[in-house]
Amino acid sequence: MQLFECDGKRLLKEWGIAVPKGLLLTSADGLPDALSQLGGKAVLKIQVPTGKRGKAGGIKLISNVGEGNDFFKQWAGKSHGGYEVESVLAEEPLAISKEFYMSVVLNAREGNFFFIFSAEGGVDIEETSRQHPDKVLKVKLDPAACIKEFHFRNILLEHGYSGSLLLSLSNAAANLYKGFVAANALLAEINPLVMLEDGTVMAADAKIEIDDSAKFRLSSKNFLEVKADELEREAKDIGVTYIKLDEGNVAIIASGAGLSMNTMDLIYEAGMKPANFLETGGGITSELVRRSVHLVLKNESARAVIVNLYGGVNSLLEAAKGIVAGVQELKRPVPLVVKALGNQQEECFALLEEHNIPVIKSYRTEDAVAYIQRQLEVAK
Amino acid sequence: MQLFECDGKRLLKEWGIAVPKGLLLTSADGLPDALSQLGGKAVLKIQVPTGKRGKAGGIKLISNVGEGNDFFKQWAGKSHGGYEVESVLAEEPLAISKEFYMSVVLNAREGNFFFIFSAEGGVDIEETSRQHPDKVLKVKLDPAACIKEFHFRNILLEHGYSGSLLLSLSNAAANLYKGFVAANALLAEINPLVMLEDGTVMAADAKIEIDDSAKFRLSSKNFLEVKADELEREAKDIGVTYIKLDEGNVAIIASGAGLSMNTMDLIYEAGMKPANFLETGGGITSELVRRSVHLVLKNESARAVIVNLYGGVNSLLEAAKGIVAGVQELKRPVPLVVKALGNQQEECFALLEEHNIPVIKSYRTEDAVAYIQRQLEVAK
Amino acid sequence: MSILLTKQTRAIVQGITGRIGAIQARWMLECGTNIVGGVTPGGGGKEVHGVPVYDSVAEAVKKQQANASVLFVPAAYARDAVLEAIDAGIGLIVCVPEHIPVHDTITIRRSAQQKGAWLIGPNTPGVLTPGVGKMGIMPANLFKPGRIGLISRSGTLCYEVAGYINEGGYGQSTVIGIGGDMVRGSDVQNVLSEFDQDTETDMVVVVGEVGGVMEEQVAECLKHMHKPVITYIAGQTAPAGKKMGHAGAIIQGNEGTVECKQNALREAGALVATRIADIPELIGRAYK
Amino acid sequence: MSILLTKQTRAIVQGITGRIGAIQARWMLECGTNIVGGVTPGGGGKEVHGVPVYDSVAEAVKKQQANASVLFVPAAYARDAVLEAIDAGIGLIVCVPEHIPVHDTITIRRSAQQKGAWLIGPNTPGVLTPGVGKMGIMPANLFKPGRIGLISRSGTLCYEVAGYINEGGYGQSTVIGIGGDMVRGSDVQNVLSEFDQDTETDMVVVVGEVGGVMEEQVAECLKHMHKPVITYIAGQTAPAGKKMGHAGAIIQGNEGTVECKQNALREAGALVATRIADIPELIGRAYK
Repeated sequence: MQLFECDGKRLLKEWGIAVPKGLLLTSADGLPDALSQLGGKAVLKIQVPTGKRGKAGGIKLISNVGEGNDFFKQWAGKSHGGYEVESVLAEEPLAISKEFYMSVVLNAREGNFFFIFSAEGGVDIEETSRQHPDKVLKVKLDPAACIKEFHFRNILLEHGYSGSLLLSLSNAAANLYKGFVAANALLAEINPLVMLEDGTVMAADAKIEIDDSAKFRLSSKNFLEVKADELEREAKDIGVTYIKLDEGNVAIIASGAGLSMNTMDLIYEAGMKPANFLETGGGITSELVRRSVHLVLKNESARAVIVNLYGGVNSLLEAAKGIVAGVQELKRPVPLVVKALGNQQEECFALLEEHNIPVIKSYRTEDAVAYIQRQLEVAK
Repeated sequence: MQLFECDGKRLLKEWGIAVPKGLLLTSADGLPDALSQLGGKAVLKIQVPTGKRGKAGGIKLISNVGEGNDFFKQWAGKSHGGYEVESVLAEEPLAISKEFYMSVVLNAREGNFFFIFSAEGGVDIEETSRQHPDKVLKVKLDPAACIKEFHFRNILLEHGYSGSLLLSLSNAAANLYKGFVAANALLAEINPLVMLEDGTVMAADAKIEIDDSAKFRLSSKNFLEVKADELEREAKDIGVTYIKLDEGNVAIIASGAGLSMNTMDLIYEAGMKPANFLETGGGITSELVRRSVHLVLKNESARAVIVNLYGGVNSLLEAAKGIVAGVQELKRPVPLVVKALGNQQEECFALLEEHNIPVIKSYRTEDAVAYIQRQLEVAK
Repeated sequence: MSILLTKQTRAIVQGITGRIGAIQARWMLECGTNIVGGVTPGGGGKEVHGVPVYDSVAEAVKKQQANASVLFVPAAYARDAVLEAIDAGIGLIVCVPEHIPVHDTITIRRSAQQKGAWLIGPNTPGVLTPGVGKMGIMPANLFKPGRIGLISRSGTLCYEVAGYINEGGYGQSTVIGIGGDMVRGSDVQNVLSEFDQDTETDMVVVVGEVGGVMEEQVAECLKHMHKPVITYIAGQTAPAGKKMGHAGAIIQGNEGTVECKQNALREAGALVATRIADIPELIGRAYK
Repeated sequence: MSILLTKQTRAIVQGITGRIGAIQARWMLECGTNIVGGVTPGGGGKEVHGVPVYDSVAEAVKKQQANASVLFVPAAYARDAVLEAIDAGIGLIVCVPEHIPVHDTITIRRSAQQKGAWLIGPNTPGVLTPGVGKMGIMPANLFKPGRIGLISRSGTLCYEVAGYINEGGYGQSTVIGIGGDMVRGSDVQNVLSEFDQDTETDMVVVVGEVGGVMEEQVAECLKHMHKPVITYIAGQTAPAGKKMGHAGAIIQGNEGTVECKQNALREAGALVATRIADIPELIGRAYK
């Protein structure tokens, strides 16, 4: 889960890293108060969990309410990067004398962390890293080590920093690392980390990604979330992973991410297009499957369904019951084929056949795809 | 700092260990409300940071306000173990089916911790440990290890526990250990830890000692403190360690604990008695010494003063200035001798001699003691 | 011989008294797995399908000389359960649960490395050696004894691949679900190296996915392998930026695409199957 | 030769730009100590009494081959400063500050043990080798070169004892303030063992106090000592239950009394001085 800038900055502040004074606004009504609290001028920043807001005009310095109203009007009902703009962060303008880049990020390959720092902030760090690898400091941090501020001081010393700037940077780094670990973050990036004209070091932006699986540890925090659309909300309610794909005609219900992707690949290969992708996860119940059948057909473009299951943790009989119930309730009958192997597969086959639902009794997803292809051709 | 039972239980609760429902009362006025909140009956316990309250009648089960009033009357203005009784904890009575002893304590000898557990609770654990060492489980915990609940489960399993009681005990142990470390405690003792008739495991008492040097980490907690007497408050204000001794006639001002004790030993050896013991600590200023001279003479029995200093961190000239100022202001002149060696000792000697204050210019504390002894004999 | 799960394995089930733990214990027993005990704190003294339950892993090790453990515990408790197994000296730990926080995985991975234990998972269907047994949730009836090592990020996809391998007249020496998360307990290189040294394995099939770096790691270690490696990677048509069911299956920028991975593998000398159905033919070619 | 602080010592001062650190650095320099640098984070590039200041201990080690450090930092920062010195490979760390939380002392003690560093203190007057130098706050003029090792819990008391030793015509090889807190960075047994192996030390005087277990530890290790050990313990008349200035000096129940300690030491074969003034005579007796 990618946090919104305002929430990321709230975390940074808790971790002991300075952030600009700011207020979150959901409408232009708050502008007069914000301007007076921030000293007459403010930087307005649209709040969406993605980047490149500056280029899109989503960040603007205003010096009066009128300019602020214009900004709100400009963004009313608009989206950026696929996210609807619902709030705006108003911040004190900063007298910046230097920009840096600083982040702590998961190194999935080795199961440890990277501390990344660059004297060039506000830029695309991956780009800088490719073009000028010498300008980007990237140090591995051992998760089993007890990492203290002096470790960061030594790292930054070797990188040429000294004096009070060294202290401010190593303090920010130590706090960022400590917070990153405590919050179970996948990424904690400050880009840019700025030095103001008075020497203060401050986070001018915050990009923090929290591990969804660790949310239970942060339940007390109240983070802004992207409004889910109706189908995503329903999928969450059922307890499945649902991904909408572009304008396809075949809906996929599959157990396991790999098998789902393989099914998708085979549908494309057969010249069809998947409409969506519903992964059941490990805990199949008949109710979960019944609701899944309905959910995948809510995509209007879907004309057929492939159900592709293996019964490992799952009982296939439960799945069959759910399929039967789902199909019986369909208002818009479409071709549906089931491929299922594993626990209680014979009972599953029997029940489906009893209700005239076609079953592929092999491990060949291709056969299920071919069956659907024939059905769709017949239907033309 | 030894916490009062009510504060100890507050900590235990924060750490995830169940404690009885309770209210702190400072007068009998709160009794009706307490009795109604606690279900009609209550156990009243005087709050003093020491033990053996039961034998002294400081713990009583009451079933009505009258009995409670009697308890408050009985303890009004009284002390227990040298501490004035200023508050009473009213707790729900417990239906206890079994009592245990559990603690985590600093093992100063090896610089690690002991987890101590016994199936016999509510008793003097040191006594049990001496008489029946087999009944007391004492396990060392390595401060560098990451100790988890399963470690305590394994310890208690080997000690013969199983089932849900094993779970409750190991959970309490893990929480106690975690809390002990987080609070920088020297001792965290639950005696007794009780199992109620419904199987719940709960702390019926709490004896927690916090490291005074680590108080800055717990500044947000608001712990009850023993009311310091006037001289102790003044010593704290000056920034020195002051210990009143029994009815002696010689006051001691010395730098360093060992030297202070040695001075005390030599005064006894010479047939005199020390009145008190003021240890200046490392940061001597003239003002600190001036006030110290006044403070030690506030003990009415004090008839003479020995000032015994070494100038390591301290400047002896500063000390001399303070002594001179202190002596000049004395309303009740008494014999005073200074023994001082170290930094700026010559300047110190010169200043004192200028003001006719006797100085022993050697390392022999005995000489200073002998000087005072002669002065006191002359004065008789 | 086979790898990790062998005839010497004495396995326990952590979380055996839970609903899923109990069912899976039965299925593991039914296919012959040598389950010597179960562990549920507070459940000591019980029996599940005739298997004795202990209060701690250390107790099961002491009383049953257990040397392997498979976990069915809620994600929030998995870290401490794995640490308990590592602490008790268990040499093979199969961590089935999904949705374990990545930071927890990092902790247990590091701890296993320090103690020299094999940690398989998290988010794994487990480890299965046809004819010997299984630790995890793989349906045993989908596999056949044979001389092909099989490593997969995805559980269900590996079942599908096993079907094709069986159809081709081959079977599996050991099947390893290496885990679907971003960070895994064991590196694929080490598992490949075990297969390379195993006298009952002739070659290895690796089933990958979009996202992550496992396939790149396979490519990097191929120069040390003596046996052929055949790969298949799912998700050729996966859109960028979307998490495809597995936490590890996400394409970021140009990284993690199937094409990238296939190129790296081809260059390193792997036999690359673009369709699962091609795998048996590649096995045949490797045998020539 | 002497112990810990020798002619090979290249010392740095952590906290050298502070008020006390700067004064003490001067006094250490004045008595000949080989101070090669100071460390104050953010103070790199400065000079204090001609001594170069660095931003970190690692930098001082790199640029000055420092191998010892004496700390004058506030108690709340002492733990991390000691950990920094240990991490940088410093072999002798003298931690002067008092009022360091005991849990912090436990942490740094454990870390020093793991890395094989000597940690002296906390709450110590330091280490002094007459004629070579001092790391800490002991007034150098109170000591004389000689062949008596001196270990003391109390700073000022050890100065007094040194006076009597000097008066007796003897002097000190090295003087160690082992620390006045409940928990110490180094065990007295290890310091005694160093003196036992030191060719320039003939015997050791140990100055103890009421409370704690240091004196009992001395008694326990005497059987391994080849050289005579003379002891004096302050606080014979200390009342029970009161903390006598030092955090470690408190008598609990019957434990920690001077009598207990003296008995244990006598039984173990130590020469026990009941008065400081008796120490020179006991030294003379030990030489016979």
